Amino acid sequence: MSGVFVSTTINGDSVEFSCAADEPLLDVLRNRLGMTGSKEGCGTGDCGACSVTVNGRLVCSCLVLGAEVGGATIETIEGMADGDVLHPLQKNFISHAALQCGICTPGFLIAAKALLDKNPDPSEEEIRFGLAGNLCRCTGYDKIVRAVQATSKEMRGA
Amino acid sequence: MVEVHLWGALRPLAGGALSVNIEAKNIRELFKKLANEYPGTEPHIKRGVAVSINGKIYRDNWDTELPENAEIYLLPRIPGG
Amino acid sequence: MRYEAPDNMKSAVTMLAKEQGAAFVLAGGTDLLVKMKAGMIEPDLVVDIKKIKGIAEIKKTATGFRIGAAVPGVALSENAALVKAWPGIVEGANLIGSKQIQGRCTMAGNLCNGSPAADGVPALIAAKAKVVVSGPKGKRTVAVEDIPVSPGRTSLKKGEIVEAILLPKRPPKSSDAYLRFIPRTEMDIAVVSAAVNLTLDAKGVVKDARVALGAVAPTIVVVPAAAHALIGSKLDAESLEKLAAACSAACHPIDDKRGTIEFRTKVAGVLARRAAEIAYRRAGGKI
Amino acid sequence: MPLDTSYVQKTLKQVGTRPLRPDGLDKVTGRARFGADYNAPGQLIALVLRSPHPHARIRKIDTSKAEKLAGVKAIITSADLPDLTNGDRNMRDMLENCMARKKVLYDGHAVAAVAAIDVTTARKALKLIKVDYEILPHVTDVDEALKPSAPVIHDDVFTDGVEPKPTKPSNNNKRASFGHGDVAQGFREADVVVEHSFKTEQTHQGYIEPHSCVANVSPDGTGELWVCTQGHFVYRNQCAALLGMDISRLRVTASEIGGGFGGKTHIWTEPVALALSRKANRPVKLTMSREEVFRCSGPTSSTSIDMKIGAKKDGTITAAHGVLRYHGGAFPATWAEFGAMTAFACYDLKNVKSDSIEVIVNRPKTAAYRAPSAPMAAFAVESVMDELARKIGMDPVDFRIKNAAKEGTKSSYGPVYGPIGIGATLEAAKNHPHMKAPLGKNQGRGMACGFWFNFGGQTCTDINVTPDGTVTVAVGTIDVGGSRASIGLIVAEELGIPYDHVRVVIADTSTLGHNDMTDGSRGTFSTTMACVAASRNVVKELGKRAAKMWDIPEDAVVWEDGHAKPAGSNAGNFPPLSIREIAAGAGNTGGPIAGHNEMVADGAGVSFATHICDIEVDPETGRSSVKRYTVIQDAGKAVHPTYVEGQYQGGAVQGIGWALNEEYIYGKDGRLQNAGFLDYRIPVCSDLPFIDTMILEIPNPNHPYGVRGVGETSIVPPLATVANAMSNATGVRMTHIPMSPPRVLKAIDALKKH
Repeated sequence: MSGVFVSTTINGDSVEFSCAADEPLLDVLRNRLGMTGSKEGCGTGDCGACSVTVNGRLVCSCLVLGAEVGGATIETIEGMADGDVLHPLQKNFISHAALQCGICTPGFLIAAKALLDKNPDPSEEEIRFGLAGNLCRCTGYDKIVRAVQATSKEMRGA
Repeated sequence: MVEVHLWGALRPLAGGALSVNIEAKNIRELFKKLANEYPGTEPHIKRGVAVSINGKIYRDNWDTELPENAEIYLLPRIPGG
Repeated sequence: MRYEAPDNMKSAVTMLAKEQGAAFVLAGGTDLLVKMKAGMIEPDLVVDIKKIKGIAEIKKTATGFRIGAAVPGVALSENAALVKAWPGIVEGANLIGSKQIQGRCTMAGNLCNGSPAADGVPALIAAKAKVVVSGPKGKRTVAVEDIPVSPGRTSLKKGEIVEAILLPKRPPKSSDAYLRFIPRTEMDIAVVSAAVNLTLDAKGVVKDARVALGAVAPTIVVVPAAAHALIGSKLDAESLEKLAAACSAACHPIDDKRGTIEFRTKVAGVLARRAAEIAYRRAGGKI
Repeated sequence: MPLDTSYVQKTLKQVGTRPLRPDGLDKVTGRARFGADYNAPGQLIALVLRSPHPHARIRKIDTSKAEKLAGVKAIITSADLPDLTNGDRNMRDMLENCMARKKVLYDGHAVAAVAAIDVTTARKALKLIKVDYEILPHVTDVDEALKPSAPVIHDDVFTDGVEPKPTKPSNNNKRASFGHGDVAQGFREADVVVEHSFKTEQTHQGYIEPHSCVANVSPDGTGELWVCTQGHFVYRNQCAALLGMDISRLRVTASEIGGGFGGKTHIWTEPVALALSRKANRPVKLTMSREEVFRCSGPTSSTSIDMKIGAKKDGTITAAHGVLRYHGGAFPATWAEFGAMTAFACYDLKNVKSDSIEVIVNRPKTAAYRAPSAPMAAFAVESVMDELARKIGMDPVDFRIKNAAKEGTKSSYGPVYGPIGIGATLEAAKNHPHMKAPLGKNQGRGMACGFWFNFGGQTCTDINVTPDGTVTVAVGTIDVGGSRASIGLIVAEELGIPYDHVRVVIADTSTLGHNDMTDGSRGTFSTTMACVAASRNVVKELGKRAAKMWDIPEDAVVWEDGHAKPAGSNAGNFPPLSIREIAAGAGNTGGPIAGHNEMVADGAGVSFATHICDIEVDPETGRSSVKRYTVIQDAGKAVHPTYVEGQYQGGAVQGIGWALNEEYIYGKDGRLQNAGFLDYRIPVCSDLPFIDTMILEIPNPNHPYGVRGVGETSIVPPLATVANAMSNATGVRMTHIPMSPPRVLKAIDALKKH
């Protein structure tokens, strides 16, 4: 096993780590960097619980190698709030009860933010398809969609 | 004296009876006497049963009282998800 | 396992060619990492091609489009000219996985994975797309349908890498469409799929057509009889029925966890008919 | 003094409002710690070797090569988990399920486990373990397993519940019957009889968080376990029993739980992790992969049900009879019994009989799944009900209203009902705008009813008033979906203090008495009941302290709006004392102020629901999509209505997934073919519309606030609701769940050919 040394930027901080060549970014975040906010629900890109952005692109961190992210800019759930000020999505997920058990919540928040960054005024259908890569088994998605709608409205000042 | 209705799986162990009459004031006495008269029922009861008393479903807490002439059903302990 | 990320194609090819053990190309990794996780493969070497110059670019050329092997799905839909010329190809590629997968997956990877159910490939085949392959003996250009040979296997030789996909230039009044059947609305592998590529004459009569079906055989199937059914028609009911029948007749699928022989055979015809109608309208035809 | 648990109507200030949940912030920032988020210093990583065969005798397990691999610290097989169960069949089955003994009984059954310094080493070690199997014939289908030619999975299982007891072992471990009246006579009185056979495929709870735990056993015999579970006390008791530990020496801390729905009511790998830790003398972390979750945790039963109901032309049901076959996976269980008990519970029937047949197959050990066994039975009953209504020419809602159970009805499982809500949900459905909305092309509408028992059980709780007058509540029931908010509301209401002055935490097993699991929809029902009692103990103590501060008799103090007040002018003229003031002086008045309660919470109150669904079907592909869905359910009292809605919506969507696309697919080789979220197709966001909810509040007479369990009933009607909608859209009765597109298309095409 050849280890790889990687310098990268996570949530605005310069971070360096060594990892195994075949180690997914998710494992690096969770096991080497102590950032357990990204969750492993499947490890095969089917549940979205490990969603992060790499260079602005929404990805499943279980399907990215740690070795690949040298020089990249990574955003995870741990960097979503601005200090003690929650992102409007985080605030609305709580107030709309868009979570029950909460295991899928970090992934949904990252995916929803990526959606709104690209499309500030999505239709219900666009929200539903935009979040189709994130599985939730508790809520039936109803309150998640409503929380994203409310956030979109709030952020547009509508 | 209360009439205790048995669920299907207990009936063969009580000689096929749908119900049995037992002199019992609370669940503890009920279990004791049932085990004495129909030893085959004891393992079922030990595994955990539910006792319906006048339509309200109880677990197997001994102290629960059985009012005279109450409608009593022994039911399997209900699981949940 | 070793991880290498060379900045030029020659080095990448050399690394792959020289490796004694199991060597794999990494572009988007959305199939490769899943197979690694499942223990289906145990690479000794993974060569990440994303650092190679120009490999993540879409270029409009004199002969059409050149799509680099590392262009992620999401970037295809962001290229307006490509979407206008080849909407079916883009919609096929955009159906691969979720938004998260779209941030990584590539058409070239989808092709080299060798699955007959690949969403990105039938429309490429219907388009008569080609790929540029780099290898130890230099570059060669191959038709897309000649890459997969059976489920999970390709015709690529040791050290060869698909470098880019080439799409031909469009005649006027041409368009394409891709439809797949999945039980859910997202996140499934195609149970059966159909791509239709059409060119119309000034009167709206189909003058050229090509139809490809996915997940109905060990490789993606081109159905000339289906194209014949459309050519010369304005997509009247009869020609569409013939198209559907030709498609169903060309199927030799399997029963598996995703669908039955009976289901795939019937639905292949239905999807081809619907895709033909979409492509026809996109090409400017009126039904 | 024991709590009077009777419902008392009163004006509520906080219960019924919708404050923010206390754990929300941690969960939106990634700080909340779930099962796999725990790590212990020096921990090893464990992996489990699992059988590729559905049924085989283990001739030999050779671990010698793996043991020599550098970095491997412990390997265990069943030899390291001796049978200490002393004739308790349930516990023995649990042990055998955790680690196969003489035989493997299903694809994925554990045969050995490794703890190593990292996952790579553990993976290598698994490959070095050689197991010599003698492959045996297998059976995975519930009907096939009952045939005389089927391979018998346990040679010590003889059918219970038949007299005389059979002398030959079989895969049918138990039979039972429920009902009353004379069914044969009832069918003779019927004008119309409808009879169908139904099948439902096996589904999984599909929680997003795989099972995970960290075990740490010390050489002195004490142990700690961090684990995601629905019941850490139960896990503690069972693990301690299987490992031969004193229960008090094992301390279990529950993590936040990433979904359970019944699947985390059972131990799977926890005893294995503890045994590895004991052997390696180091902490061991064991996390299931998603594939393992599907292959070897506890999905629900697949079923085969024969259903027959007869009615008079005026719509009166004269007789109903069901035969229900459910499997428990590779071990004896009683899931069919619960299907048989719930099947006809919605109706007032003169002649009714349901027979349960329990089946053993080569599949993983079945666990509870949200209202376990009820959805499949409801599917069969409600499908036949719809068919019967159609044949009689009655509106399906009116037909159900005519036959609905009510207070005083003798239920099909025996007891006579108290006040219940089935009639109210049906009336609400009848008058719901959804029922009158126009339908589009290829669309159909269906409705159906469902029932679930709910239960209470053992509960223990502590309330402590801190020196600044805010309050901590320690409960032992896992919060699966917002119960900490509901408990906080009840305690705030009882004490008359603000909701945000109450902090609810889930205590570990060493700091509180035994609590049953969060299952059976008991979390909020039973915990709030115990918290009401504990709060009243606190109030009593606060009154005592105020009396001391004022130097007046205890009974001259009343508690109102979070303050002690003199009971009347005779008691003295003192300004009210706040909880804060009393708490500040606690050191002078008798020490810390606390309230405690332990009880067996009984009388959870049965609950009913009626669902309505519109579905659109593509007649050329069999693909369907749910266009509109409405849930109407009795909650007794919705303590936090938002989270009650959440339970309704979540249960409905799990049911929709089950109805349409979710199923375990076993190959002829007995191996599970779709052990992942790619091909085990749970609904995604874009598959669904908003799920409308209507909360009815028919107070439960057995809870001080009228609360009933609400968590499970919502999954009971959807299979039937969607099937009825599908049948109305396509014109063909669907009898096989899930109604996947190939099945629907086949049914449509068969209808066309007729």
